[in-house]
Amino acid sequence: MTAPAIAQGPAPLLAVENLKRHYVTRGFLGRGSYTVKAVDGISFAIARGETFGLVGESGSGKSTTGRLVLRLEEPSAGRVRFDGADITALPQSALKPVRRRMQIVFQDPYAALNPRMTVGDFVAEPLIVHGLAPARSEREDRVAALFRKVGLDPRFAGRYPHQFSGGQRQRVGIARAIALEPDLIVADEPITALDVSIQAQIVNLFQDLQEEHGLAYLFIAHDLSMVRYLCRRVAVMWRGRIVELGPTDAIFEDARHPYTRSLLSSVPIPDPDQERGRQPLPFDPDALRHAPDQPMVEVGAGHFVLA
Amino acid sequence: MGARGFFRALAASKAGMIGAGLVALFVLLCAAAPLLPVPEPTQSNLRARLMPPTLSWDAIGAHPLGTDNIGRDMLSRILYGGQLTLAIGAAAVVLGGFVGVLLGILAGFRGGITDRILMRLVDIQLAFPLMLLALIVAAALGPSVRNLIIVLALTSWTRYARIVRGQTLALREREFVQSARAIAASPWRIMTRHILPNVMTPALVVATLELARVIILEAALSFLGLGVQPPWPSWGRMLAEGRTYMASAWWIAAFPGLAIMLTVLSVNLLGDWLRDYFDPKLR
Amino acid sequence: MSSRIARRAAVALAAALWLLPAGLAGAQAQGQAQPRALTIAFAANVNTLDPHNTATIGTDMSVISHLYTPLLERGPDLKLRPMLATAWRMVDPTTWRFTLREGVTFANGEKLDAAAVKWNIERVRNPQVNARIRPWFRLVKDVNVVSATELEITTSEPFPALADQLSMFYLLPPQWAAQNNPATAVMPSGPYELKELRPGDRIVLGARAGYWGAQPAFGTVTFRIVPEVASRIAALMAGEVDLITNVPPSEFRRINATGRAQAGSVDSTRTFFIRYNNLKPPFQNNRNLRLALNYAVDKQAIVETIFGGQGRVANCGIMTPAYFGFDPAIQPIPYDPARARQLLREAGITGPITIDFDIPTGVYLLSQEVTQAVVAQLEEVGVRVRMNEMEFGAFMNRYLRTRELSPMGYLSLAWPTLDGEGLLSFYETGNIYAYWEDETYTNLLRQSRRTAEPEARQRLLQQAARRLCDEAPSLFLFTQPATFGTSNRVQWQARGDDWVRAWDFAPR
Amino acid sequence: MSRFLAGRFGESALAVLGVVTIVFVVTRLLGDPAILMLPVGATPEQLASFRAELGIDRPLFTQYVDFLWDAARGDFGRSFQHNRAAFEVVLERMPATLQLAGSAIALGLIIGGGAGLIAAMNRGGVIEVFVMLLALLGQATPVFWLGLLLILFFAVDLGWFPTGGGGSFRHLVLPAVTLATFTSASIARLLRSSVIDVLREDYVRTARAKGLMPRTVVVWHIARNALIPVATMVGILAGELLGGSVVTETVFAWPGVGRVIVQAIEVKDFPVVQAGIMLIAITFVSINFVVDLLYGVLDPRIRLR
Amino acid sequence: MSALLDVRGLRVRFDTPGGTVHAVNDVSYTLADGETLGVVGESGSGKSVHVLAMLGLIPRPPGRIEAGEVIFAGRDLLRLSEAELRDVRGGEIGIIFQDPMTALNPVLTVGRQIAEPLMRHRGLSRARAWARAAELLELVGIADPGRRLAQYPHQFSGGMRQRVMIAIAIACDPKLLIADEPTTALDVTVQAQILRLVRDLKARMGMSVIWITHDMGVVAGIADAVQVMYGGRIVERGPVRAIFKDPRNAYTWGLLRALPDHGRRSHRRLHQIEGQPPDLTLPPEGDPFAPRNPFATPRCFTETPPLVPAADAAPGHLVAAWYDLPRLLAEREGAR
Repeated sequence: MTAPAIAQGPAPLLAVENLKRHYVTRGFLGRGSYTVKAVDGISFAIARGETFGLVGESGSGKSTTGRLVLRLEEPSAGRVRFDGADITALPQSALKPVRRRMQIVFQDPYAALNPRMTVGDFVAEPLIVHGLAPARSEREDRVAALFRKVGLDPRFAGRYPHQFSGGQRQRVGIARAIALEPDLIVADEPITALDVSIQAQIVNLFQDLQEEHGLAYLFIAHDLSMVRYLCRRVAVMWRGRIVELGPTDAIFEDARHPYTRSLLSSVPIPDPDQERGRQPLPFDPDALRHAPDQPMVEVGAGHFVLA
Repeated sequence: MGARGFFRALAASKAGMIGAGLVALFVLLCAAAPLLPVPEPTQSNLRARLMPPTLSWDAIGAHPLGTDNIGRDMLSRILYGGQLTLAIGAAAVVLGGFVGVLLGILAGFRGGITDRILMRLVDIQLAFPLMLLALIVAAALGPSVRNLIIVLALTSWTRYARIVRGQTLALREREFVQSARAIAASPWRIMTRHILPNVMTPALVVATLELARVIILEAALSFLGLGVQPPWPSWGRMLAEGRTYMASAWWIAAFPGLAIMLTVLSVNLLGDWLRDYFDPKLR
Repeated sequence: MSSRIARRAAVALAAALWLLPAGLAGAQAQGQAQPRALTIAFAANVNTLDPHNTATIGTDMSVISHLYTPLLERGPDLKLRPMLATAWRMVDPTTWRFTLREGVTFANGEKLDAAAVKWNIERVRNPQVNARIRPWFRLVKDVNVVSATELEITTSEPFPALADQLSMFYLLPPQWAAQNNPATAVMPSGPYELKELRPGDRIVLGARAGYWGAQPAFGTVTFRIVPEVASRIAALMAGEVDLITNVPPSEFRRINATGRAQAGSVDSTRTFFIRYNNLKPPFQNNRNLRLALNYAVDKQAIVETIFGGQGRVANCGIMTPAYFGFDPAIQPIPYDPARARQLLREAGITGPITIDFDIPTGVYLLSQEVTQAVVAQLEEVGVRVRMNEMEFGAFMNRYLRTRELSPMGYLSLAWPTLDGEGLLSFYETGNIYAYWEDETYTNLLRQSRRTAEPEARQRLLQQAARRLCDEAPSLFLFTQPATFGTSNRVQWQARGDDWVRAWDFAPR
Repeated sequence: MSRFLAGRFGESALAVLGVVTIVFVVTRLLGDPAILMLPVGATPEQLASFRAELGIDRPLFTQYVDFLWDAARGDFGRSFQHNRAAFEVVLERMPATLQLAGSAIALGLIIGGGAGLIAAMNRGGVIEVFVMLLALLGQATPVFWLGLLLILFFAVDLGWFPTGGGGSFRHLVLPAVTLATFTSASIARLLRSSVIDVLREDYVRTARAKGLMPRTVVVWHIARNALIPVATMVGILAGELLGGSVVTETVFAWPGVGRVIVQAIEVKDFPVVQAGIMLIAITFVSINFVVDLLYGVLDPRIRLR
Repeated sequence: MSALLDVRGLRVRFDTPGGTVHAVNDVSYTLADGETLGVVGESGSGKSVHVLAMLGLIPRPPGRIEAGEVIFAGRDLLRLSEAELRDVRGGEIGIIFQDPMTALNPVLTVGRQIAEPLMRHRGLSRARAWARAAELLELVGIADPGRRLAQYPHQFSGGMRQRVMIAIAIACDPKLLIADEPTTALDVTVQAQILRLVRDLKARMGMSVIWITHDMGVVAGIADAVQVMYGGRIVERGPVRAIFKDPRNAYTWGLLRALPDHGRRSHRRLHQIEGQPPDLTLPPEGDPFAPRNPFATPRCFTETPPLVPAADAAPGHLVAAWYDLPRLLAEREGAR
């Protein structure tokens, strides 16, 4: 079993071991029930200050993975270790200290903010919940500082989300996520819904924050070029499994799994000279079957493939 | 959508404006009844019964809307009757709304067994023919304003509960609620700060539509003898009492009927406009 | 799920919904189309056709009277007249003898003779049968069949009103009744037979060949159930029905103006009053208060305005001239608010008081108008009244079952046999209806009961009525007019009691 | 499928049981039938023995258990008042009620459906304002008032229809129109907003982008989809019409179930109240069961998922 | 190549409670027969609205075409009656929309939805239309078309639905295919398949294509010419290579620079375009991009630049800018 091997970096901040999430779905008119294996036994580890990319297409289980790590969903099996402590079995009430150290930024900046709460209150909420700034004035100061940190004018704290553009809302979401000064942020497709001209702003913000606070990111995305730009290591998910995991350059230049290759060949390149005449590698999903307990094989330094 | 934007949008909508204006006018008029120069609504003069409406002020006692079947001033009864009708309607809507919103949020947020029990309750309530329920309750407890409010609220809570539950189910998956869980906010905090404010809008829309429905229902219950206790009037009761005279003294039934129709109409207009205003798809 | 099945089910459902009306359309409505047809509108449902299981004269009993034969019958003049019994007399204070008509049979040939009458009385008295009218025969001790046409009834104590009581007793065929349910099926001996029974809608009767008496003037009689008064008036004005009762006098002019119908009234035998609860304060031992309220209400104005001058003010009591024992000398208590206020002071009431008033809804003509007018007048003399309208069943429950009647309750009384003793017994000490305990009154009543001699009996009843007036255990209001509207096709001999019978009508 | 049906049936049965239990308890609070049924002048002893005959002097729980046991065997007791099986008393009124409710729904779908569609397709125009104002008025008119007005005008003044009673198609017209006024107003408003929702759907734009004739777009792409929420509404309206047409039944002397129950409540005829409400509840859940199945017809996503 | 489509001065407005949205402002361009035009822009740039407007597919009200002509095959689409326009839509012009999950009617079979335009425009009988629909399904690469025709959209995956949409759009052999962000909602592997399918179909059927997208990568692969839109205006237009290799508008340049370098991993900080997209209810005076443009000249803030041939550029390369981007870039390079 290589799961622990993959999950054991040098003193990882987050280690995920053989994590599973299965849903049992019942058809509308009781047409049998079937199990959806959203996440089906994955393992990885993230070091402090590292940006770890998780890529895959819709339905691959990458977002579920992010939610499982945060215990927003309960895993069916496997464990999540955070800073060495197993948090898988902790009751929700005992999670509070852990939640201070792990936060999430969502994809849709329109759905991620409470439309009935001022953005200032929204950013201040984690401080209140954790009793970090009991005095009102202190709290306001901290919220103002957070606003400045993410590039928002603190005078906007009294406004409601609909008065902001998509990029600004995403900044609000980030301000809330870093309010507790976490060690890890799960960024669940944080730039997908943004216009191209705004994406770069947010990505740069992520990088600045990482430099300043030593944050680790679990960066979930389907935009491979941005993942390549941001992440040191990448895992490729397909149908609930990690099919390939390794250093970014190894994955992009020496992909071993057919799915990874097909994926890489499908990404359009914004250069007519290169893009013209490029043929995406075909990939027949039905031809590929992984046994449930199939181990990953190390093919290079830290480069694993589900053979 | 601050208050200013709300009123600006209201002013821009003719229907919403008419609805809101009429509702405000009715409420004001009825509330101001004691200040207006009208006789007591219960003061009767048998010798001056069934007087037709008149604009002439030198007619006996001057009854602009005429007198009813035992000689009470119709205008006064319409104004005071409005107090009771609107108060009962508002109370029933608030009571039904409170229970419905509470249970709807609980069912939607807690899910599982809580949800199933509450939804079965809704089924039972819906399978209960409400007019008959009202009759039975009134026959068992006797008609009174309090019982009327309870009966009306009973028929109304399911509508809130269903809509609020649906909204809550959707909200529960919304990312800001997930985000609240991610910062370890308590379920109480999530329900009160994140879900409740976001279901209040649809609940408010339901409330306006329910207010209209409840006013109509009060009239029907009065017809079946389950209205408010005399001699204090409500529009429904006045309409029900006046039905015998519809052809011989039209004003006894026509004015309360008109009052009900106009109120229900304007509340509905307001409700429709609110729904459009709050509909994210239209904004 | 197969969509085809579901689709078909949907189509079938839709078709069924539309075929229903078509199916019912086959049953053509009867009514004015046929010559010599009579249509009568009832306000309430006819619940049973079993003459022993109903005491409701206005509907059930009226229909039954067309189908079955009684020993005797009360005519529109409110006098008894022979039916099956050609003669009857009191042999002694506890024995009655009836002579029966010969050769009367039911439609199935069963004889209606003395033995059949005895069987009928025994059916009612049998506790197993649980007949609704069993209380009527409480005093009957024995029934003897002297011959096929001769019958003797003995009672446990004098029962002067037995003949009157028997005028409401209709006779079933014994053998047929043993095998059929008389609630829904009919084996008639009367002038009509059942043609159609549509529960909740209408009952259609047809004249019966082979009836022993005269053939009725109307070949068809239809009773229609129309619960809403405004709809009844509309039906009359539209020419759909020939008789409606309980017409608000305010609508008289409108009905008369159609030229198709006319409205009118006769004095009824039903008197309205407000029952005080004399067993509790404030009315207990407080004659001044009881009288004060009697003075405070302008009964004349109520009769003149609300009833449009129909009916009459109650003569300080509950009897009308139709009753045996009526005393014309007793006069109504006049409207005198000053006297009322004075009496209130004498009653020791100086500050404002509030009295609860229970009012049954939906049963009495114009009860809302009357009670609200009364309450407004009581407020004029400084008595606040809290009105509790309740549905009639709830009212009766408080009145008789839980015995929690409020200090005041709106009520009316009539006694179908028109015997004053029966009517006055509602104030007798110990009667659950009474809410009053007065020894003098009760003694007078009991004395009358032991007296068979009519004049002495009448004197005693008049004395009791006088006592009732003096003590004023109720607020006496008025004798209700029996209002009605008839189509111009018929002439009705209007009557003061509730009976509605085809032979009281004549075609025009 | 069968598991779904069984589960759905169980839920429905539970709802009916809940309804009837509440009815059972509440009716026992109503009062005493004996007083109302025995003629005036009955003595307290006679009243007591009559109560014993009816079986209403026993402990409430015993009555309830017996009631459940009898009901399970299809016996709902004897009507105190009619002196025959209570279920029979109610059942014989059911066709009239179904006929009236069915006509009201059918009329409501035709008139309300048409009006709602027209209003939505003329969004912002005079027609929409006019139609929606009518619909609002339809919902704002107390039903007995409307009924009496219709009687006065169409039956008394014009003589086109009878004032009331059951029987022929002509008898049905006025009460059905009265009830349908509210139904069609509700349906018109719902369908309008439903159509407006559908109009915003991408597939309507697709249909128009295909250059289809407006009729095809309206019927197959708009109305078909807009009707789906109306199905639920019809289920609920049907429930309201079954028990809630008491007022219309009274005004038009229509011999429906509602009236027989109201009358039974008045005289405390418990078996009829119980049987009647049970019948209505069963009918209601059956209709909604059919509506659920109808969903499958209307919406293949549900049928085939 | 002759012009199939000639858009002149198209101006579209939306009247909303919040004010009038200036969605499309004086858009003019021509599309040659057989040309594939990539229209690029971010949300609110007017790239989708302008094509929907010319086909009469924007809701009116609140939408309104204030000015312009759209000459398609010799006729002005904006002057056609609704009935005439219906003959054009789905017949001569086929359209594919962005979200295949919502663009198909969920309650009708796929076969019916493909057959509809055939029956409508080609007057085919139902049976013939279904037969043709089966051929079309096969053409867009859906196996077992006979069975699939009887299925409903929810039984298809996203990519398959988009193929169905394409089958509908090409059913009547249109002269012009408009694809409104057809791959935005799809996964990249599916996107690649769809792109290839359209390329193949175009090669086989010879139609012109307008491909609307916000993804520069997609445009690079499919378009002959690219048109960049911002704030309801065309800010640059030209042959695909010219746009990518020699952008003359600062927005185009910024957009390309904001993408991470492809093909190799670099740690240069991403170029970011500061600020927010313009509020079209209050369109700024002058160049809409000026407030965000580091190269803006004072004139940019007062006067709207016309779309004119760029100096020293490839033929057909047009730009709307008051500044000379290559010179400014060179200066900046020099200053460093």
